[in-house]
Formats: sequence, C-alpha cells, structure tokens
Amino acid sequence: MAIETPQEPAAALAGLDQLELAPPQQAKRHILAKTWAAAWPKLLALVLALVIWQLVYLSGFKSAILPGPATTLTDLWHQLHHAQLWSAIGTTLRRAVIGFALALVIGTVVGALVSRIRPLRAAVGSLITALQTLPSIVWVPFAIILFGATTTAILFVVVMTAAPAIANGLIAGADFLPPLLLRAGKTMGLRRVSLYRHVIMPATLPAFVTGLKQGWAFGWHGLIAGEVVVIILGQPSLGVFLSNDQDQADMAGAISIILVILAVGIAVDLLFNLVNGRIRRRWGVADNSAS
Amino acid sequence: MAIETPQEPAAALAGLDQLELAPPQQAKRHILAKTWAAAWPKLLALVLALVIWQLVYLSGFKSAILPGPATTLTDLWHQLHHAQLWSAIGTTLRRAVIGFALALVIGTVVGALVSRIRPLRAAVGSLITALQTLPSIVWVPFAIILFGATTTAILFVVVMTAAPAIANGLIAGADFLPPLLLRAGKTMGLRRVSLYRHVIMPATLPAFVTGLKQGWAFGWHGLIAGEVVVIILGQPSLGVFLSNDQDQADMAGAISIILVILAVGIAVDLLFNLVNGRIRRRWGVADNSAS
Amino acid sequence: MTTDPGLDETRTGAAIRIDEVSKTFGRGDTALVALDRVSLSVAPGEFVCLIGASGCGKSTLLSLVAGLDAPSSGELSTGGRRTALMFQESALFPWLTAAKNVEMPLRASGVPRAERRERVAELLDLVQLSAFGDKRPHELSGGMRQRVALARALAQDADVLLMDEPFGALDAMTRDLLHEVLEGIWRRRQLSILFVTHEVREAVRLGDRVVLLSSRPGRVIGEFGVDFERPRGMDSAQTVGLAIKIKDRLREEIVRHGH
Amino acid sequence: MTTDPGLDETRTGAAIRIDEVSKTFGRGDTALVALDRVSLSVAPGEFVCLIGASGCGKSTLLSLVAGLDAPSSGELSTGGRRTALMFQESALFPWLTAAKNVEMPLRASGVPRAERRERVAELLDLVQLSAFGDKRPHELSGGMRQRVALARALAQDADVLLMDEPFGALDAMTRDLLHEVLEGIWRRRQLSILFVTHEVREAVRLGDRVVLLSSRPGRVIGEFGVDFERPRGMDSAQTVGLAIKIKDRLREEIVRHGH
Amino acid sequence: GSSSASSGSGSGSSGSGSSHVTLRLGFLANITHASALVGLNKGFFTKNLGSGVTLKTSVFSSGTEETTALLAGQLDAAYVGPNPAINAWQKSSGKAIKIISGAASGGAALVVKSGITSVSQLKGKSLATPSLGNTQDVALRYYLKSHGLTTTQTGGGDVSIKPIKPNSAAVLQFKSGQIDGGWEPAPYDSEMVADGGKVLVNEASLWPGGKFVTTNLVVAQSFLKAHASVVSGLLKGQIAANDYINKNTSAAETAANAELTTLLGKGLKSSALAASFKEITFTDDPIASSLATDAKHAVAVGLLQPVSLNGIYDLGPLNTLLKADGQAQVSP
Ligand SMILES: Nc1ncnc2c1ncn2[C@@H]1O[C@H](COP(=O)(O)OP(=O)(O)OP(=O)(O)O)[C@@H](O)[C@H]1O
Ligand SMILES: Nc1ncnc2c1ncn2[C@@H]1O[C@H](COP(=O)(O)OP(=O)(O)OP(=O)(O)O)[C@@H](O)[C@H]1O
Ligand SMILES: [Mg+2]
Ligand SMILES: [Mg+2]
Repeated sequence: MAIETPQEPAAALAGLDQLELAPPQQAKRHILAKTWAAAWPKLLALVLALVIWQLVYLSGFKSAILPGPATTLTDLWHQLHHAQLWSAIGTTLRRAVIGFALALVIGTVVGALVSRIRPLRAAVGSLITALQTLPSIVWVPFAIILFGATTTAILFVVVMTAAPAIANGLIAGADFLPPLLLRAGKTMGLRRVSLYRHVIMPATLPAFVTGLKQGWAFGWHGLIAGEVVVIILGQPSLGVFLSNDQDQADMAGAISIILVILAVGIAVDLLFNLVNGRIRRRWGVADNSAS
Repeated sequence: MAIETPQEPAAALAGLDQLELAPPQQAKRHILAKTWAAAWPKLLALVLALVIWQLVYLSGFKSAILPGPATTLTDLWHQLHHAQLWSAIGTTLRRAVIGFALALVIGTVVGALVSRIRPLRAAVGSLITALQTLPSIVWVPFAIILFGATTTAILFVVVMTAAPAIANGLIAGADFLPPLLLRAGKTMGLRRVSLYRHVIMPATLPAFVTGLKQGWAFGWHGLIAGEVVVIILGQPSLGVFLSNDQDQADMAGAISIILVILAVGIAVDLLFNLVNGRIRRRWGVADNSAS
Repeated sequence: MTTDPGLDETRTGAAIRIDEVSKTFGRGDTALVALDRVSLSVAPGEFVCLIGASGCGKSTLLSLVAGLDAPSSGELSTGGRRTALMFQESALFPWLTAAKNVEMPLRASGVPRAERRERVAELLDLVQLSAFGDKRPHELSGGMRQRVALARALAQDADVLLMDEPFGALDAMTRDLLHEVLEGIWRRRQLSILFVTHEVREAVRLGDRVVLLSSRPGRVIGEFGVDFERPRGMDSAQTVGLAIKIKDRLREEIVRHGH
Repeated sequence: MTTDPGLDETRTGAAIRIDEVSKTFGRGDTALVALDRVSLSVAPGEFVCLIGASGCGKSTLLSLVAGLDAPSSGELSTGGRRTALMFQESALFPWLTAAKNVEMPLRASGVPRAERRERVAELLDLVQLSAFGDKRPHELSGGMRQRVALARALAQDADVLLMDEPFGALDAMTRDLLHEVLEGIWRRRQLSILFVTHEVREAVRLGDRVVLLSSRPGRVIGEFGVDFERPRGMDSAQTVGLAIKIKDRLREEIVRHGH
Repeated sequence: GSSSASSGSGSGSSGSGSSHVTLRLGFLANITHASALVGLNKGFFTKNLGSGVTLKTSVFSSGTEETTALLAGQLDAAYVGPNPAINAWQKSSGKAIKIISGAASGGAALVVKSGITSVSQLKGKSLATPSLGNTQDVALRYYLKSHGLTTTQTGGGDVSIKPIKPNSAAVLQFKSGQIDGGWEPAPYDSEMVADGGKVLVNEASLWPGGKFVTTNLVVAQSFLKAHASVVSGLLKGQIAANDYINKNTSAAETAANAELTTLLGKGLKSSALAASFKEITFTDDPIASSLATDAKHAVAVGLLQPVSLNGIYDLGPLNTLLKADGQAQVSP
C-alpha cells in the first residue's frame, strides 16, 4: 500500500530539512598523521621495554638464567631466517583460526540458546564459566581418547577452551540488553530467531566482540597446551618450539617464541580493534576514550 | 542556598503525584518456589549428564580408559572423606582468592589508565590482549626465577594470567560507555578521578563484572599451571592432585578432581550471578532473558 | 494483511477493549498501583486521544495493550488485530541507519526487498527526512529521531496504532504538517488509534474522542467527544475553546483528588 | 561559589557570548553544517528562549556553550561562569536512584553530606517527586525522568543555565507549575538562562527575549523582546497574541527559505 | 623424516580384511626413544614393514598421553617407559597391550648439590623427580626407603620429593637453588651436573649388571593378533635400528637429532646429545626382571596397587627374529 503525502505543507517545509553539504574537505590529509598517532606510542613502549630489559640485564640480575635483549633478539633474528619458524607460525595460526572458527559457531549457538532459554540458563549457565576455569591440559587426555594424536585432537582442545568464553560473552551481552530495544523489536513482530538476528545479536555485538577476544585468548592457551602434547610429524608448531626451548632451558629461544606469540596476539588485537572501532563509530561512542 | 517552593500550585498538585502503596503482599511466599526454579534445571542437567555418561560407559566406548560414573563417583566419595582433598581445596582456593584479589587491583588500575589515556592505549592496549594469549606455562619459569619455588611464584602466575582479562573487561566497557552519560557527568563538574568513580566505573560495571569472571577463569589456568610446577611442602593442592592423577593415568581420580574444580567454578559463578543479578535489577534489565 | 480499506466483517466489536484493567508494579512495601480498574474501548477506525498527568500510567496502558506487559488484573484485547506501538522514547536501533530502522518492520513482515526500498523512501519523505536516510540515530536531532520512529511505526501496516507522545519533540510547524499526514493515513487505512499527548489542543485537533485519566493510580475520569469538522486547526477558536473546557475539567479533578 | 545574588563585579559583559559560531559535523561528502555563523549573547540575569525547527542546531548550540563540543569556527564564552546543562534526553544515571541522581552534582562540588540530603529533599519536593526519591530511572515515567533531570540541573547552583526542551514531556498543569518554580529560582538566583523550546507560547511565557533560528544550517533570523509583565499566563491574550506573531514570522521564514 | 602418512584417521587395528594395513606407532620425542627416532630417520621401519603397510607415527610429550592413546585404541604400537607399560597393563586388566621388545636401558641418575656427599645428608632436603609414580620417582623413593629415609606422596617425610614438570623446570629450580637435587633421566641429569651438580647415585649402579629397562616396545593385543606379520616387520625395523645405533653411534646421534629437529624444530645441544647417548644403552632386551622389580618397588612405596605382570610379555616374535639374526634370545 503506497502512502500518499499531502503535497502543499510538505513543499513549504522542504526547506526546513534541506541538507547543506559542506565543500569536500581535505579528507585524506590525516591518514599519515593518524598512522603516526597510532604508531609512536607503540614504538616508544617497545623502546622503553628494551631499555629496561637491557638495564636489568646489565645490573646482572639473575643474568645466569635471564638472557639480555641482544642475545634474545639475535636468536629471534636467526630463527626468523629459518623456514622452520615461519612454517611453525603458519601451522599454529592455521590451527588457531580453524579452532577459533569452530569455537565461534559452537559458542555462539550455545550462548544464544543459554541466554534465551531460562531453564537452560539455570541448568548450564554456571557450568559454562566453570568449564572456562578448567585448565587446558584437562582436555588433552579427552582429546587423545577421542581423536588420537591428530590435528583434530588439538582443535578439540582449542574449541573446548575458546567456546565457553565466546558463549559467556554473548550471555553477558544479552543480560544487559536495553529492554526498550527488545520491546521495540517485539512490537515490530520480530519473534524468536528473527528477534535474535535483528535485535539481540546486533545489540549485544559489543559484548560479543569482547567475548570473541577472550575466546581467542583462551583458545591460544588450549592451542599451545595441545600442541605441546600432541606433536604432529612434519608440522612444526609454536607450542612445540616453546616447550622444546623450555625443556632445554634455552631461555633466549623461549623468549623469542614468546615474542612471536605476542606479536601474533598484538596483530590479532589490532584486527579486533578495527572491528571494534567500526562498531563504535556506528554506535556513536567513538569519542569516549578521550579524557 | 535553600530553594523555596511556590506554595499554592504545589499544594494543588500534590494529589497528582500522591503515591498509593499497595497493601503489603505475600512477599516471601516465593522464596521456596524461586530456589526450586533455580535448582531443578541444574539437578535435571546433572542427572541427564550422569545417565548419558553411564550409557556411554555401558556401550563399552573406550571403556579401557574412560571410567564409568560409578567408579569415578566412588573415587570422589572416598577422596571427599580424606582431609587431604579438603586441605588441597583449601590451599588452592586460598591461592585463587589472593591471586585474584591482586589481579583485581592491578587489572583495574591498568584498565582504568589504559582506557582513559589515549597514547597509553595506543602503546599497550593490544599488548594486553596479547599477554592474555600467552599460555600460562610461559609465566612459570619467570615466576621461579623471580620468586623461587614459593607461593608468591604461584600467585605471580595467577596475576599475570588474570590481570589482563580484568583490564580488558574494563577497557571494553569504557569503549561502549553511553556518551550522553559521560557528557552529563562532565557538565556536573565531575573531572578525572571523580568522573571515573561516579560515572565511568558504574557505567562500565556490567562489562567489568564480565571481565572479572573471565579474569577468574584465566587465573585458574595460571593457578593450576603454577601449582603443578611449584610444589610447596605440606600444601597439597588441586593442581598437584590433578597432575599426579593424570601422570598415573588414573582417569577416575583425574575426573574426580575435574569435578571438584567444576564445582568450585559453578559455586563462584553463582556468586558472580548474584552480583550480576543485583546490577541487572538496578539497571532495570532483569527481565531480558525471558523470551 | 487487510488491504481492503473497508471494515473487516469477521472483526466485530471494539478494536481495542480495555476491561477493568489494573497494573501494580513491585510487591510489598514498595508496590505502586499504576492503573486502577481502567476501562476503555476504541471502536474500529476511531481516533482516541488520552490525556493525563505525568506518571499517571498512560505509557503503562499502551504497553499493556501492545501485549508487552501483562496486567495485574482485568482483560485487554485487540481482537487479533495487528498492533503497532510508537514509544515515548524514540527506541531506534542505534546500530542501524534511519532508513534501515524504518525498514525493519517491513523485513519482519517479509516484504520483498525492492518494495521495501520504495516504501522506506516514501515513509522518510513523509516525515521530511529523505536526506537523512543514511544517518545513524546518534547523528540525528531529538525531533528527527522522533520522526524516524514515527515512520517506523507507520511502516508496520498495523490496524491498531498506539502512539505515546509522538510529536512531543517537534516544532509547531513540523507538528502541524505531521498532524495532517497522520490524519490522512488514519483515514485511508481506517486505522484505530490510541494517542497519548500532553497538549490538550493536539488531542482536540486529532481525536474523535478525548479521554482523561486521573493521576496515580490512573482511572478514567472523563471523556469528551470532539464532533466538529476535520481538518481542524490547532489554533482555531473551536479547538481552543474545547481545550480550555478540558483543561478546566482536569484542573478541577486534580484539585478534588488532591484533597 | 557566588552565594551573593547580586551581580559579581568582576564579571562584566554578557553571561553567554556566542560569536560567529559555526559547527560542521563530519567531513567530505557527508559533512553537514549544523550552525552557520550564529551570534547571540545573553546578558547576566537574562532569560532568553530559543526557537527553531526540528534539527536546526539548537541542541548543538547548547552543547557548544556548555563546552562539551568545540565549534568549527567562531568563539564562545560564558566568562568563566558555572554552567549547567539540562539535556534534551533526561540523561539520568541508570544505576542511581532519583535522589542519588539529584545528589550527584552536589557531591561533585563537595557539599557536605547532611546539607546534600536536605537540598535533595527540597529539590525533589520542588519537582513534586518526594515520594519517588528511591526509585531508579527505569521505574519512572518519561515526565518524571524529565523532572528528576530538572532537579539535577538546579542542584548545580550554576550561574548560567542551559535548558533543552525541559518541559517537553510534561502535562499542561505540571508544566505551568514548573514554569512558576523556574521563574522563581531564576529571579532569586539571578540566573542567566538559555532555554530551548518548541512551544512558542512557552517561550513568550518565560523569556525576556525570544530568538528564532532558521532551519539547517541554523542562523539567527529574528528576535522578539517580550516586555509585558510577569508572571504571564500561557493562555493569556498577550501571550497568545505575541505567539501568533512569532509563528507567522517563522512560517514566513520557512517558506522563503524553502524556495 | 621418512615415514608419515597423514591420510585418514587409520583404524588399522581391526584390519578390516583389506590387504592394506595402517600401523599407528607412538613414541616420545626424546633420546630414550632413539630407537624410534633412528628407525624412522634411517627408514628401517618402512623398509621392513614393506609396501603393504602404512606407518603413521604419533609423537607425544609424555608417556601418560601415550598410555591414554593406547587404551583408547588410538595407537597400535608404542615406545613407552616401564611405568606407562605397567599402567596400560593394569588399567586394562591385561587385555590391552603386550610388551614385545625392549629398546633402551639405563640413563638416569640422582644429581645433588655439590656439598652433599652421602645419602644421610639428604635428610631435610628437597629433591625433584619427573612425575609422581614414574620410574625415577619410584627409584628415588625406594632408594631412600632402603636407606631408612621416609617420604610421602605430598612431599613430606625425611626427604621432600617434588614431582616437577616439565623436567626442564626441575633443572631451572636446581640452578636457582630452589631444590637440592633430583632423580632425573638423561639428558636432564647431565644438565644438572653442568649446572654445578654432582652425581650421587647413578641408577645403573643399583641394578644387577647395571641394566634396567628404560624403554619398551608395546603393541595392542588386538593388532598383534590380527597382524602378526606387521608386528614382526616392526620388530625387524627396531632390531635394525638398535643395531645401527650400537654400531655407528655418532651417525645414530646425528640421525636421532635430525629426526628430533624435524619434530621439534630444534635438536638437542650437542653436549646433551652426547651425554644422553653415553648414559643410555640401546638393547632389544626388555630386561624383564627390572620391570618386575620396578613394579615391586612401586608397590612398596605405595604408588602402585599390587599387580600381576604375568603374561605382559610376548617375546616370541622377537626371539624368532633374534634367532634368525644369530643374536642371543631374551627371556621374560
Ligand atoms: N517498570 C516499572 N517499575 C516500577 N514502576 C513503574 C515502572 N514503569 C512505570 N512505573 C510507574 O508507573 C507509573 C505510571 O508510569 P507511566 O510511564 O505509565 O506514566 P505516564 O502516564 O506515561 O507518564 P508520562 O506522561 O510522564 O510519560 C509511574 O508512577 C511510574 O513510576
Ligand atoms: N553527532 C552528530 N553527528 C552528525 N550530525 C549531527 C550530530 N549531532 C547533530 N547532528 C546534526 O546536526 C543538526 C542539528 O542537530 P541538533 O540536535 O542540534 O538539532 P535541534 O535543533 O536540537 O533539533 P531538535 O529540535 O529536533 O532537537 C541535525 O541535522 C543533526 O542531524
Ligand atoms: Mg509516558
Ligand atoms: Mg535538540
């Protein structure tokens, strides 16, 4: 059914809402400035960390065990020139991504069901948090029983550690859903799945993204734990490298691997930040962090 | 300065807002019903889980290694009658609580600073997530180097795993602070610390509590990892029990300890739920989870 | 969907029937009776305006009618008619643009994409926000948000329209315009409307009937039929005259109630 | 804190000075000029009402004056006076009760606890919400929330009061009452008030001056001094007469602007 | 790495009538399992198993996980220490596995701070072992017990025993003075020596002939029944590997380390590598007596329920091959 507009007053009023566009400004001018603004604090932090580390090293504190930055970075530099390390990063990252994707699906479904179905929430809501507290090594025997020494076993551990965090993020978000939006959705005739898809899901998106971040972090705990125990031939992985270096008391090597894991973590967080920033801009909360 | 009210119209209007109180109703009648509503789904879930477990066991699936519920629960029952287990639970819980308390303070301060100071955020914001991805065993060598084989070393691991999650919860909350509330706080003359205390902190409380929950879970990962490596004389702990049982391929024993950890996790989650429920009622979002 | 503008034969009786409805919030000491045995009915195609003091339970009544809340006692019915509710706050989805907000009810009722786009454009034009379709709620002014919410409510193609102070944040001119728009749609679609407002002249301008609610707890304390010809002016002598009568009546009630 | 109700000697000139202020939102293609070289000043102790179409930049102007946002060009100043802003939305803190919301500005300015309690009780009484002090915002009706926000703004003891449609959600009676309350406080505290409203008669009822803003981009297009005696009635012939004159002027502007 | 087939999850244990068999072999990535490392690296297994058999290797970081995998039917054969072997035997009431060969012997020592020169000085000290109830743990507890020193499973008693995982953490704690020593397998014992420790007891000195089993080769009984010839091929490969190790030690070291490098990304430091090979003897003899004694000791210190090991060995196939090879036969 088309809606007809009364013509005369609308015309009179047109000017009232006439959109005035400003002349296109120097739009891209800021891109370098922005990159710099994002980069300098990181660089400064890095330099500071290195300086402090070097000072600690020079002070001779536990220097028998703790290597200095020079040793460590040389080690890292050498490793970075080996295909081995890159292949390990590749393997581990692939597992992380696949495991995380599985956890995402499972965690989202479980979280959605648990957050919406009251008896289910009462039944297993607390269990989800409890599962999160289980150390990742707990899952390893079960993974081996079910899947043997396979990549699937590692993925199982990743999923078991990551999925509860993701589900919990969703549940936390749904808990603080603005009731007005829920009611608005309902009066529109949105029900169950469509209500979830169009209202609850987007409204909880911020909490959900936080949950994803936590799930990713938890997943890495499981991933490394799994990789250490289940070693797959021809697939060097960061977990194996790390445990091997620790086993051989090669602190420089271990710290190198830690730095690699940190670098991956930072890269992924920057990715999450992109998503987060986008959501924040959409929601109009982008300027909050300014004092 | 006192404010005087014009008297006449107010009097005329008094009736307009006269509060009518309903006669005190059967207030406490529902307490049993409520407890029951919270309990039956849990009991049902428990019974279901046991039945499925028993069926799996009876089907002979991996029965060489997977114990049935009868064996496991008998084992648990026996352990529960030993002071050992209780002492271990006590030790581990005490460490969890102390470590968590420390992480709470550190995570909150770091989160508050990072969420409000833009260059700091750019510098170390992503590092916080990256630190979370570091598997807990990474911290153990550092803990030993710094603190030796002491409880402090274990607490160090707990703090290093839990604090980033708590900080991240706070940051996530601050990211999605409703700008209107922030502006309201500012026009009231709230600045820096008082703005934080009176507006930002309470407004981010929901996300903060979620972060605490995640921090608690992460902390347990660190706790168990620490307890396995740093064994302290005369202080049996759940971590040691778990790793001993796993070492001896005593699945019944290991599952018993897992059940204990789960029980603790569930208990703590119920506690978090109390807090959460209270916040939700305050915020008027308590009825969301109903479909 | 009844596209026939005539009265549906199967639906007899009132479009909205509110029968001895009471609503109490809370329990025990802090219980608060918001509505006390309110009875009211809106005939199909009727435009009823509801007036009452701040906090007297108007919004509560609308959300009961919309089925968002259950009454403590009494019965409500819309005879199975599709009901749309425009909230007192704009209640837009902050993650959607204005256009997408308006589109949402169309998606909910499964209107195909191409038709949706067309309808959204029409509706935005109707509320004078064509140029703002791609803005998000936080980029709109208060009055603009209210107009988007109006467009969204109209997008629902409901038979019963519940409106909670829909024009409260609009300037006189825009309000006048939207009065005409609403009146036009109401006529064409044969809508039954329950319309909450604080502006007595607005109630007289729009309503077939103006119902007065007492302050807490809300009770129906009076009713005025408005029988002069449409379209009426907000500032016409007739409108102002009746408005003054209604106001006097309200004042009287309040003073009596207060003693 | 200036408890002396007289004019502070050190503050000379306007209480609010808005000088050729422009505000553009966004950049590039989607940039939107909300205010275009607006100049306006409010003398100490003056009550200025601002009227303009929906979306013309009134709220934007207030938040610039309050220092919550920076103008794209031009200058603003309140000469260091304490400024309170009552938002268009009530902007109450959802985690605090009504009383605690009202108490917050008092805490912010370090008023001791006992005095705070007393002041809060007074303020709640003033807005007729004494019985609702311990309710949380979600338990209040729209109009009640607006009144709590008013009480909170008054709690600030500012010299300059910026009010964005403060009575939009109130019924006529409550509004009349609060007009008197506000007028009384304004007089006693020698406040400078910039008051946004859509109700032309309300502007005439309260203002020393009524300033008209054109629609987007906002520009000052007219000014009316209101020189008849206070207290004025909303429905008095004088008020209605001037209001009609202002409305006509507005309509004229809009039509011209639209072509 | 010469032998990996990652295709399929392999359920070779059933055989399922097809002529093609997948053999899933588990081992640990350390030098006590050098027979497996060298066998794989030098292709002894693939050669002897023939083209009809796909060898699928699974590498673990601890024997416990191997036991778990064996009992869960995820492995057909595995190199395991004596303890996991006993565990798997006991947990399955003798139904899951058979030990079909030994692989390595020796290679563990009690290393302590240099100031400690006698057992009696251990009183009040704390010592590390790899994990509660493992071979070294049992050995230490039994050794202390036989010298009149008490221990408890929770670290109490005259000497405090701390099972510390991973072994490197024990080395670290020793290095930083948190513990006074540890009964650790190679190469960690030598690492502790390198960090200023001193060997108080070489485990070999406690055993008759200095020989005690460190690594066994076990197979799943179902697999043994279904694919005796495959098991025989596996044994052939293992005999060849041990032969090679004993005859070309330095080449074997290189091969083992190469295999470790493919597995772990980084091989052992040459010092640790050499020390390990020096301490460990690679032999096909399962040194059955030491397993029984080990079990008895474990029972004695309360870490094992009494268990009958009757029938845990099936050395027939091994002896057949040894005989054919002209080597001495072994006895259960
Ligand atoms: N969720 C709730 N919990 C408790 N009390 C509530 C709740 N919602 C409304 N009330 C109370 O019910 C009464 C009626 O509220 P309602 O919002 O219906 O008023 P209203 O007539 O719409 O007022 P206004 O014109 O100010 O919007 C008020 O006293 C309010 O405090
Ligand atoms: N944060 C923002 N981002 C982009 N545009 C904005 C933003 N805030 C306001 N605007 C635009 O600025 C213009 C003026 O908005 P403002 O809220 O000041 O209007 P107003 O005069 O208060 O209208 P109303 O009477 O409807 O409240 C509007 O066109 C609006 O779309
Ligand atoms: Mg209302
Ligand atoms: Mg506005």
